[in-house]
Amino acid sequence: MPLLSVERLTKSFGGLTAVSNVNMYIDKGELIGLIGPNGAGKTTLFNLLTGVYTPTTGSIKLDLNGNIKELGGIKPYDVTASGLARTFQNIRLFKDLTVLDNIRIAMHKNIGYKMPSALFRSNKFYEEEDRLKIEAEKLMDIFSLTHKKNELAKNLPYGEQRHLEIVRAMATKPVLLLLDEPAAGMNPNETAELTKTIAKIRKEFDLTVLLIEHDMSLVMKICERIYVLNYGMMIASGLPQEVRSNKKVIESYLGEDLSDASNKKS
Amino acid sequence: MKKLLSLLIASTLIIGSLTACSGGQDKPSTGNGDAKEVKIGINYELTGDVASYGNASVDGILMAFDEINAAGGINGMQIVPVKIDNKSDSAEATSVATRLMTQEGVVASLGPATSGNFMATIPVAMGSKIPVISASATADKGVTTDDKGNVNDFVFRLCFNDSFQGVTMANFASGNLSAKKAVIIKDNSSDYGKGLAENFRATFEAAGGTIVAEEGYVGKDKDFNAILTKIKGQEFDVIFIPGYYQEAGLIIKQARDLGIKAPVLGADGFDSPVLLELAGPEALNDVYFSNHYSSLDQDPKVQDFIAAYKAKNNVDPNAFNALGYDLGQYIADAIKRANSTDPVAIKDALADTKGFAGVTGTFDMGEDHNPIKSAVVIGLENGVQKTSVKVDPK
Amino acid sequence: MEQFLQQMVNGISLGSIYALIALGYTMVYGIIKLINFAHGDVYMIGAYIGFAATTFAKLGFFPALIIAMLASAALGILIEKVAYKPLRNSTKIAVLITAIGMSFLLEYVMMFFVGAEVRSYPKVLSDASFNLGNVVINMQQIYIVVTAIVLMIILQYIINKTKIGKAMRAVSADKDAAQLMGIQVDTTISFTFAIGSALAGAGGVLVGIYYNSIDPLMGMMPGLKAFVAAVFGGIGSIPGAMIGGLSIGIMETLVSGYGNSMYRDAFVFAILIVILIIKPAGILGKNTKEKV
Amino acid sequence: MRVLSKKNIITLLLIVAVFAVVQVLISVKIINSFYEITLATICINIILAVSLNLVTGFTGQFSLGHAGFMSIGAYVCALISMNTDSTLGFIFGILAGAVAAAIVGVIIGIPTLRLKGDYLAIATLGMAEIIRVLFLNMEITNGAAGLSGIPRNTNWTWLFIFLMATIILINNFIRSSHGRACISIREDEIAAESMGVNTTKYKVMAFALGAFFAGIAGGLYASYFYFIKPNVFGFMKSVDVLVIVVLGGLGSISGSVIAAILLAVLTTFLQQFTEIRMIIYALLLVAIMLFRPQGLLGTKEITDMFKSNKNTEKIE
Repeated sequence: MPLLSVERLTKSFGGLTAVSNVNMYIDKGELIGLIGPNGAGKTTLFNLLTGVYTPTTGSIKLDLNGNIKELGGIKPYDVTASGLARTFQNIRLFKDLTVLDNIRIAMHKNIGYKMPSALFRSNKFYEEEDRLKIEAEKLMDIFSLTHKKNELAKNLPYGEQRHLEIVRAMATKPVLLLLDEPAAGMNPNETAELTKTIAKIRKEFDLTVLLIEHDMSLVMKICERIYVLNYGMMIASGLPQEVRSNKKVIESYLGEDLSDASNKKS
Repeated sequence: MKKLLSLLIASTLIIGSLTACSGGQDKPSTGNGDAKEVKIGINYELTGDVASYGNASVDGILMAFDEINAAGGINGMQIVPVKIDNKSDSAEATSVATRLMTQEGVVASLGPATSGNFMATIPVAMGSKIPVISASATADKGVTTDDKGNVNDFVFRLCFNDSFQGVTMANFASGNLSAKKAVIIKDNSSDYGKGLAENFRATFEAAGGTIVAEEGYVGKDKDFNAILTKIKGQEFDVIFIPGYYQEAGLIIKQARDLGIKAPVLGADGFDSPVLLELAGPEALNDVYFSNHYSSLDQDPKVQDFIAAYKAKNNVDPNAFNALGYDLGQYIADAIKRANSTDPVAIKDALADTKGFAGVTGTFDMGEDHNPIKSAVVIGLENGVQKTSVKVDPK
Repeated sequence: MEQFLQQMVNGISLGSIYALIALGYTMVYGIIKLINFAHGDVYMIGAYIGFAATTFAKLGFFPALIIAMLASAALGILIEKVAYKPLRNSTKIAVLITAIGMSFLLEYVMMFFVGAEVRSYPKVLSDASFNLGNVVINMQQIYIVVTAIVLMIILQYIINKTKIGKAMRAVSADKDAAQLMGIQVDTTISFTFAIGSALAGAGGVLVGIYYNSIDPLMGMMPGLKAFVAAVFGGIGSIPGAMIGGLSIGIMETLVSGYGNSMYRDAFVFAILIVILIIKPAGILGKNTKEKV
Repeated sequence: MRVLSKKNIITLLLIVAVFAVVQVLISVKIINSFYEITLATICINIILAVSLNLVTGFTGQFSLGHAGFMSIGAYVCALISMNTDSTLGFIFGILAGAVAAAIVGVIIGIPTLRLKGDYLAIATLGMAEIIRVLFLNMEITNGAAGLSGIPRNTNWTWLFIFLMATIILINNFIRSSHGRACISIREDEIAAESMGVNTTKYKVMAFALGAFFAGIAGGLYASYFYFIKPNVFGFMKSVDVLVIVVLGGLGSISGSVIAAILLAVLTTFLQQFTEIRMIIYALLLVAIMLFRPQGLLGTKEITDMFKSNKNTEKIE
């Protein structure tokens, strides 16, 4: 069984069906792209996977070494605890907190002391806080954010904010990382940097990644398989080159030549 | 970091307390001094929920002080009132009392107007050995005596307690009006309403009557139609409204509008010209309430006070004004008799009062620091006092 | 049955007053998302202006009502300009504290000038009552209900059919976008305050006449209850405020009439909490979920 | 025990020193009984403000019902210590009151904390009103007449102990993983949930902890001021506390401490302006919000200011 299998997933808001009967799977270790034009339902699908929305029908199953868990309809923090972590399309950092605190908050679920220890500062509290700090610094090292650990998140440059979102998601120790338009608003240099980063974390943390992109250059370049969503329906899936030549996909992108589209920067 | 935090807390605490201190370096000069003036504290509800009672009482007190000062003061000393607002808050009343006694050097403190706030000042008075007197704290327990029944030496009041008025009106209902069934509509947000209601119920039931309904409202309510409609469907002979004129006036008006004709009974909380303004003359028939005095009383003291108050304020006085006025006279009288500004001597003079003739009646101060005075039950006809029945204390 | 009908009459007239105040609350909240705690005090000031107009200037009901509404509208604009406008980009809680401060200010300035004692209105409207069966209806109750309904209809018309109404809806939906579309946001907000405050002023005069009793702290509890009514009906919705006001009035009456009058306020607040939990947007409000 | 680090021991010594200094000032009557009352008011208000700050300032949950929790603590403590008039009875009463308040906090928090912003504020206001009406109608609380003759088993020592306990424990909480989880809810609830923070749990935890300390403040109040009645714990009391928190800065413990002291000094000072004190108070409130809407310290602690100075020095 794949790591994540989505079956007949549907979400309607009142009369509007935002995601309709979607099937997909992700195997362990893969890097999957999810593309589609604006308003195709990509973010809704993400929100369903991460527990922000409750599915109308359908199921989302996570298989952790044979231990199968249904994710549909459970709370976002339970989804995160099960091993999914995400970033947001419009950055949602804890703006008025430091880089270090942003990361430490994401490590919260792995903390090894209880409230009384916190109130009365037991030895366990100090040990765990030390461990947390070391782990956080390790993560910051990887993303070369260490020198900014006491900066407020809102004071970081845009590209670093995007990076920090990924680091923060990594801090929850996920098995599957969901990135929502990580390259949005980035210049080519920053995008190239990001591409490297994604490759690096995959290798270092043995991670599975699902990536949403509106624009396809990044996706085509690094993804192993691609799903294409339009009007809430999965219209195509397969290897990048298969998707690229798929008629439905081309139509959904208004007949644009996809090689053109992939050169454009949004 | 934590160190600095606590250092800061520490220093601000100290600075805070020191700045508070620096404000009051003027020495508390309890009494004596150069004997040209005597400071009397006024600790009243001038803002907040019950500001109208506090302000009315202070009006009366200051009127008395002005008269006394104009007439040459007490044994040649001018009275200097030290007026501080307690925001209708009991903790603030404690703080104000402490300030008056330790800071301002008053020889006695008047008020607060309501029982709860007055009670909050009692431990301060007992500790500082400076008398406190209220003209309107009516609660039975915990005012002039503590919970074990011992008299609080430095605490006095000029008004009836709740049980006297509650009992008086219950007896009036079952005796004079031959009522068998009564409805109580009480001010559930004041200790006054609660105390009166309890005593009325006990006495009325002991006399063989039944309370068919007990309803409640909270101060500043304006719409009583719901509870009145509810009781309209029941049979009863009288309505007892333990509460103040501000709501009682509206209750009476709305009751009469709904066609409820039963006699309405109340206590000294009814005594205000505002009652007539709110209810209108047509509604104020068959309304009886216990009070300290009646405006029908031809005693020149009463008539002079009413005339003087009216000349000054352009309205008739209410019970708080009259009681406040007497309170001012009473403390001045005690200081005069003590011939001293020593609070303990004043306390003794207060306790040893015989035949003090005030607007609100002539009284002796009882052993338990409650005045021994008779009440009058006033009957209204078209809003005007028409009858008065004197009720002596047992 | 008669008693029930009588209670409904009581409830509707009480509810109409809550509705009048709630209308102003809901408009202001709808447009700048502020619980305008000073709103209840504008209602109080309106009552005093009406009092002055009828008592000292010896004016009749309608002139007094108009004067009170105009003066309240001016006061509303003034409060908005002085206290709320400079804080438009501050945190919600700072604005709320300012609103509470304004509320104290109005209450205690009035208390300073007119004293804490209650005042009563001269009789400017007939208080004759007539009987329908055994149900007593007071003419003044009819005035109140009719005034509330008429004002609500006028308001509904202004909001839905006029240009300024359209501007109000636009600003309420998205202030920045409205600005970009050439709507004068400041003027629109001022106008909203003016209308809301005028309604509160009208409420004050009606209450003064109906209950014949006004005092400087009279706005506190009705202000809170009216806000409850606005939330109950669905904040930002004009018919919602009307329904909310009537519902709260009727509920209070029924609790006093058939339950225990001492738990009346507790019951109202309990209902509010239950409504908020099961339908947070109120009866007629729209549920909006934050976009992720 | 790492809690006994050198830094913490110095802190402790400083705290003891402050206590001793004030104690000496009290015993030589430089702080007379009037200032002692002001001091008590300050201590109680700080406890209230710091505990509300945990809920509103740090966790971002807007509460207008803090007086409700205070009243639970006050009544429970008053009733217990009236029946067992001893220091032990008092301590037990305070703790029982605090626990009762915390339990009510959990019961009320679970359903209402799903609400946001103004709606939560109104719901908590309603809840405090309900508590007040219950106390007004209960036999054991003596209704509107209130409870009088509550033995005064508290003094500067106890006030200071509870004050310091509150500040230190809440400070410890804020600076733990649990506290950071609460802060993340204030910053961005959706992001916090997605980072694995069980938002409901931490909101309720902050609410209950806030209620617990409000209960302690209530117990101290009842014990210090001899007398309590339901009307003391009305809407105005909640507003007073909120004003302290906002004035000091949402999310700043030292801000709450400073604001509580400033306001107490101001109130004391204004007592002599009987007729216009509330007008001045209201004007100040509006003026402060107009000129400094983020409060005196914003989200900073006073210690942060020293720290940032030091940092810049190093860089230079």
